[in-house]
Amino acid sequence: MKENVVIIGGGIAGMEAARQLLLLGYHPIVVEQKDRLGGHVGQWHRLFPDMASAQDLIRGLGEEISDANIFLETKVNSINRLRDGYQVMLSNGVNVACRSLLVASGFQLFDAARKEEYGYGVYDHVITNSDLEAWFNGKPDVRIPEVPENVGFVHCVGSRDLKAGNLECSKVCCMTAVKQAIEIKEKFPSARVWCFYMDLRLFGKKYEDFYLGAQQEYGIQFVRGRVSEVGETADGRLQVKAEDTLTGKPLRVRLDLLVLMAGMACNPEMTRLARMARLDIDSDGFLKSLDNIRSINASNRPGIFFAGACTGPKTVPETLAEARAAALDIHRYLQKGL
Amino acid sequence: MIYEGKQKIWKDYQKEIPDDHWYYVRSCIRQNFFPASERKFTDITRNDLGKDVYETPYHTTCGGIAYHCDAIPQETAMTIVARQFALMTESGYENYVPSCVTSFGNYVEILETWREFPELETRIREQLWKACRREFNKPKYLAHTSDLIYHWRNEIAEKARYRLIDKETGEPVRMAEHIGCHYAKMFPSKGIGGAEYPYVLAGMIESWGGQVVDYPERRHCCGYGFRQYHMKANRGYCVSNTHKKFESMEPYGIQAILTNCPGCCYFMDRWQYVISEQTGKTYGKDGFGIPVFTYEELAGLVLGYDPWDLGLQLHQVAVEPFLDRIGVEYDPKAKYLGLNKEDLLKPELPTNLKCF
Amino acid sequence: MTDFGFKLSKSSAVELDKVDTTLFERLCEASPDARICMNCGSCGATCTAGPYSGMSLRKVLLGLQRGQDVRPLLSGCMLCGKCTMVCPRGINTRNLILNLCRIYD
Amino acid sequence: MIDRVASGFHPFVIPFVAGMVFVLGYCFIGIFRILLQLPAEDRKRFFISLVTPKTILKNIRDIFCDCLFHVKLWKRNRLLGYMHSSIAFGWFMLIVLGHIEVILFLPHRIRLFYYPIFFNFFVAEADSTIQGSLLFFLMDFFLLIILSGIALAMYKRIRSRIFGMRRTARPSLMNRIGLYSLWAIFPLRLLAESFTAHISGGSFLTIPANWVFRQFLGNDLNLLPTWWAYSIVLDVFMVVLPFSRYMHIPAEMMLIPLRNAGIRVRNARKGFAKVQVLSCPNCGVCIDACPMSVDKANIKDCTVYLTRQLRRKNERRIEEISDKCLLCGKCEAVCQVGVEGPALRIQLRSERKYALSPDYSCIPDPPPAESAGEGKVLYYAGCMSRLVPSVGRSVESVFRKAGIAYEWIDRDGGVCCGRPMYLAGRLEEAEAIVRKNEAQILGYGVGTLVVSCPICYKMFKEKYDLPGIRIVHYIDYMQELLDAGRLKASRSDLCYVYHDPCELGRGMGIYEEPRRLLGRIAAITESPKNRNESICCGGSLGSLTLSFAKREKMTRAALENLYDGKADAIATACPLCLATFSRYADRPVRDIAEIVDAQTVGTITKTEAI
Repeated sequence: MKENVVIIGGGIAGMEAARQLLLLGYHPIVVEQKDRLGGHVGQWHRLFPDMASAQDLIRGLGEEISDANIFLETKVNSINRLRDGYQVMLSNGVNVACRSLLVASGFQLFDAARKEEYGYGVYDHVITNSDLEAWFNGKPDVRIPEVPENVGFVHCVGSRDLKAGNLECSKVCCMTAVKQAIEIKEKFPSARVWCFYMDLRLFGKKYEDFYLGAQQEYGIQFVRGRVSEVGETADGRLQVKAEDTLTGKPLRVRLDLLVLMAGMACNPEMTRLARMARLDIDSDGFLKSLDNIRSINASNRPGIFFAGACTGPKTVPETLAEARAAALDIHRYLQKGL
Repeated sequence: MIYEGKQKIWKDYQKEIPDDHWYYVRSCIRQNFFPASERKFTDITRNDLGKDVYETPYHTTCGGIAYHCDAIPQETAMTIVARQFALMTESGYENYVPSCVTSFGNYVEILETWREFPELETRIREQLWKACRREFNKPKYLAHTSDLIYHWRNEIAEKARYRLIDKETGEPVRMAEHIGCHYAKMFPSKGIGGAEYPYVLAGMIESWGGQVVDYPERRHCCGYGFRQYHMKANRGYCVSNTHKKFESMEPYGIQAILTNCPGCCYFMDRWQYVISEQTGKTYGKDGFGIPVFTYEELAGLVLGYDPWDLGLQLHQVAVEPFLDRIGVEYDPKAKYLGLNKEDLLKPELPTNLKCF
Repeated sequence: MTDFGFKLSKSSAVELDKVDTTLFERLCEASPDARICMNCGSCGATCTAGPYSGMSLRKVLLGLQRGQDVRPLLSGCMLCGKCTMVCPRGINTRNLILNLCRIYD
Repeated sequence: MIDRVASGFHPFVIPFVAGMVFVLGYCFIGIFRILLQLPAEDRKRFFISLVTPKTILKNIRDIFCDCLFHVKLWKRNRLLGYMHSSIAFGWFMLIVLGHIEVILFLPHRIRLFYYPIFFNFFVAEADSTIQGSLLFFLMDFFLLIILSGIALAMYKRIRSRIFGMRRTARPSLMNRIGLYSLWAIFPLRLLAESFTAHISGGSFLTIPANWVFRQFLGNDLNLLPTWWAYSIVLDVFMVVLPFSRYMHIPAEMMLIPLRNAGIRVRNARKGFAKVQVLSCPNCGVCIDACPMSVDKANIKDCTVYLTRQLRRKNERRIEEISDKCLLCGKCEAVCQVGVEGPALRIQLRSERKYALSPDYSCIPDPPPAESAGEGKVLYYAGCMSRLVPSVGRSVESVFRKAGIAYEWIDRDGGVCCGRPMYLAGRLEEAEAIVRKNEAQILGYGVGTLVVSCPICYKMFKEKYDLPGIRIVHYIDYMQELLDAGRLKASRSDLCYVYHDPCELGRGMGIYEEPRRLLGRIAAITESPKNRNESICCGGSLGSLTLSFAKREKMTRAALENLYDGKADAIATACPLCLATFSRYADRPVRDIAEIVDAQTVGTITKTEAI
């Protein structure tokens, strides 16, 4: 009989970990709140830097974990400590005893409506990065004009912002903005695109190429200054104000579409789990790893491990790598126990 | 504009407002600009709505204007405020309502500061005691007079003689609202509707039949700016801000502006004259300006008060086109008659801004 | 006109979508490099003419995109090529300046 | 020898005569126009030079060496030299010998200028004389020489490598016609003379050929068509000549006296420049020499194509070619006729109209000269030196060790020397910078100006008016310090390969001094391409349009030339070469100033110092 490992969260972290645990000879039980696997990436269109299809990634992972036990639309009701493991009660009535648990509960997209000055949900043509990906995936969106003339991207929405309750950088938004700006230019070659940034944090492999390409081939303009407020003009367009910090002048621009790069916020479900399993929460609100260098996958509780964005903003490849590392950690933990 | 989106935000920013028993404090500058507004507030609340609104002649300025002009330190303002609270306490009230937005902001700021730094409150209490042997309780509820009118807007609407509807077309009157900066920009949670999409004035306009029109520079300062205006050299900067607002408003065909701050009402009214002198441009129809009202004046108008009793002749921008639009009855000849029906003589006319 | 002793001042705001960038676009046709500046400021920091005319190619390029008159900055340029040497994006700055001097009107 | 044709005329000479009249007329009009185009001052100088015995001798020598013997080509590659000089000199000799024949045997026909060319047709052998057979022998001999040259030329079309040329210029249509007619002239002459040899006589080539032909062609019917063909081909060649590269033959004869008269390029389209352009033989030697040609895409931007496009008046290409060039001067150094590629390009650049001109009034003038600077040395590092601070620091350190009182004029920024502006063709603007800088330098009141950048050095030497100031590159100055014993040098255990910077070597002719200085303190090895054939580092300010990425290829190619097994490090004497090479070099790159600084100590005590 194969040993159970409960994986909380069926996003890419949970899926990759399940795949690895299957290969290592365990019986992973994936618990997912939603009615589908894949999490945020599952709703994304293309992934930088290779512009690979997010759907293909999820489909591929999904096929490889068909032997795992997957509970969709299921929540964890309680986690109780046993003598050498945990008793996990699920909302579908299933009760699992396991010696090891993986928390892969991910993040929550920052609710852009909370940045009231940007008017998400108030103005007709303000959308988020996530809305844009959904549109790229074919979901109709009345907020996106047929042929937008002027398009703006606002970086750091809900990130690096005390007022939004998140001082940290969400890491992926700069690159996402550059990627999406390029994609917008591909869809609407005549559009003028401005990215409003505070710092361009393009740290990863090939990211700088994207930035250069965005300037060189697509003529996307980068304006250093955070958008201060958005208003709607008489003809239903948006008036966006910012300071061009490089010239020290206030800027005003009329746009047909404004895309807010909503950052990664803590998942409230994760906070609930932390309370149930008595896991430590870090100062940024995310789960606290045992340490942030060697043991990013380890929690303060024996047998409970972390993978992915539940400990902080991560890119897709980082999340996948962490999931693999966590699977190995679990394997080692369980081996040692035997 | 997605109206439901705004409603969602408005729902997030509501505050508890007791229905009765308010200790009322007047604005120091407002009585010079639009003296009837405060008087009519007491009339409307006491007579029309039957509320207990108490005031005492012993109260002073709250110190906010001097504080915002960098003329006094905050501690001085705090001590002044402490005395105001002492007067309220002595009068047996615990709901405090100032008529000035800057006062309101000043009170909120001071109460929040005391909450964060209780030792400061203790020191102010000592200073007040040393200065005038008074003691005070902090108000249980703090509201701005516009909050109260907002609170009672539907009762006013029920008693209203006129509605904000164009008599000719039957269309709602297109109105812009302008909120004083000190109302909620410092403490968004203290204003009805928050800081980005305040509802306090929009609620009145909607309730009385008008249509609220949003425009891009809605949030922008009226062009007073306290110490900016008080330095004559900086007044060009002040009026430029007002100019920016009116330029932004222009395409929307706005028929009137409702304000809740003494300075805003005054400057948005008077600067229209200065702008018209300097640029030759007016923003209303046929060479008129856009009339700017206080919420008391607008409440008074819909309730059927005589426009000249509401002091509307003290506005630079002529209000008659607006009165005609919603069908308010008035005697054009009585515009410049004093209380004793004595002729006050007509004021000198501007070059470009049409006044009648 | 009544003299109030003060005047409306012109807004310093840049209307990003309305500002006339024809010159910049024409420059980009001649020197596509103009688009890839990342505003690091190396050129201005090393500029021989910088202390005299305030020249900084970064300011010139940004100024053109914001509809500013950059001629006073350019006037001191001696074409020495130090900016070419330091530009991390490898922009051919001298050619760009020459092209700009040709098309400026 | 006796006249065979009583009238002294035959219709087949008409094509030749027509061609000759055309080409001579064309050339005379051309000379007249060019002389008119020359500035009055230059024209005067030219005429004076034509009557100055020294220049006359020089002109004759140069024309023989360059036009007939192709001495420069011999030096470059013997086979190439032989190929060119065999045709040029051989043909020259055929013409000369033809005239001698006419003078000797038919002096009354000397006025018919086609006679020397078609001599064999018009004569019949009476009784052979020693004179005649010798001349016939010489005629056949030189014809053979030419034919060998033609054979080589044909082979060169297939394999240019054995002539030391990797790439040659692609011939245009006119050049092809010219080329093929040139190739055809001499075999046809051989045929014509061979068919006529039994009448006119001949020598070791023509008589055996005549015998062979007569074995199977028993009559003289072939005689006339070959002479006709010979004349027609000559006509074709001469008619095509003004429109092909063969214009270089007459043009070079004009170029040599003009150059010897000391005339310089002042306008890229007219006068002297026009003669240079016409003098370009399209040999394509400049293609291999050009550092840009490491990239195939740039081959069409070499000087040979500039002259071609200038003749075609293709303005778009002229602008492209003139802007791209690094102005390293190597094409000029290897050019056998001396086409000044860089000077032509600078002039072409100067034709550009700019809507915006700089205004250097923002640079403040210095306070009036003070006498405090007397005896002091002024050091001008230059813009580029300030980007490689080691150069300035080393020069300064050497000054200190030698006890030299100095001022560093541009330590914290200064005025550019103006050469980059000059190279961009903005001559007036460069002039304005020069005047500004002169004022700055004179403000110090010094007697010596030491420069560390060859770019500045060339500019100071050629364009500055600094009365009473000696302008010296640190190479010379440091040598003097060592000679005077103010510095004591020790030898480095490193072996250096010295890279000749363009502006110092080809630009100023300074090749030996750096080697002498460096040789005193270190071992030197030479790279295959050195001195005036040194390869530009690719960083040159001369190019206006070459992108950074394209320059990289050139830099790497130049470094390849310097990678010598023996060399531990590369030495140079130009801050721009230093910065450019340092980017990609696999071994250390040092400025000679740095090496001198590292290898020397001061010999005098502080009190002795001035």
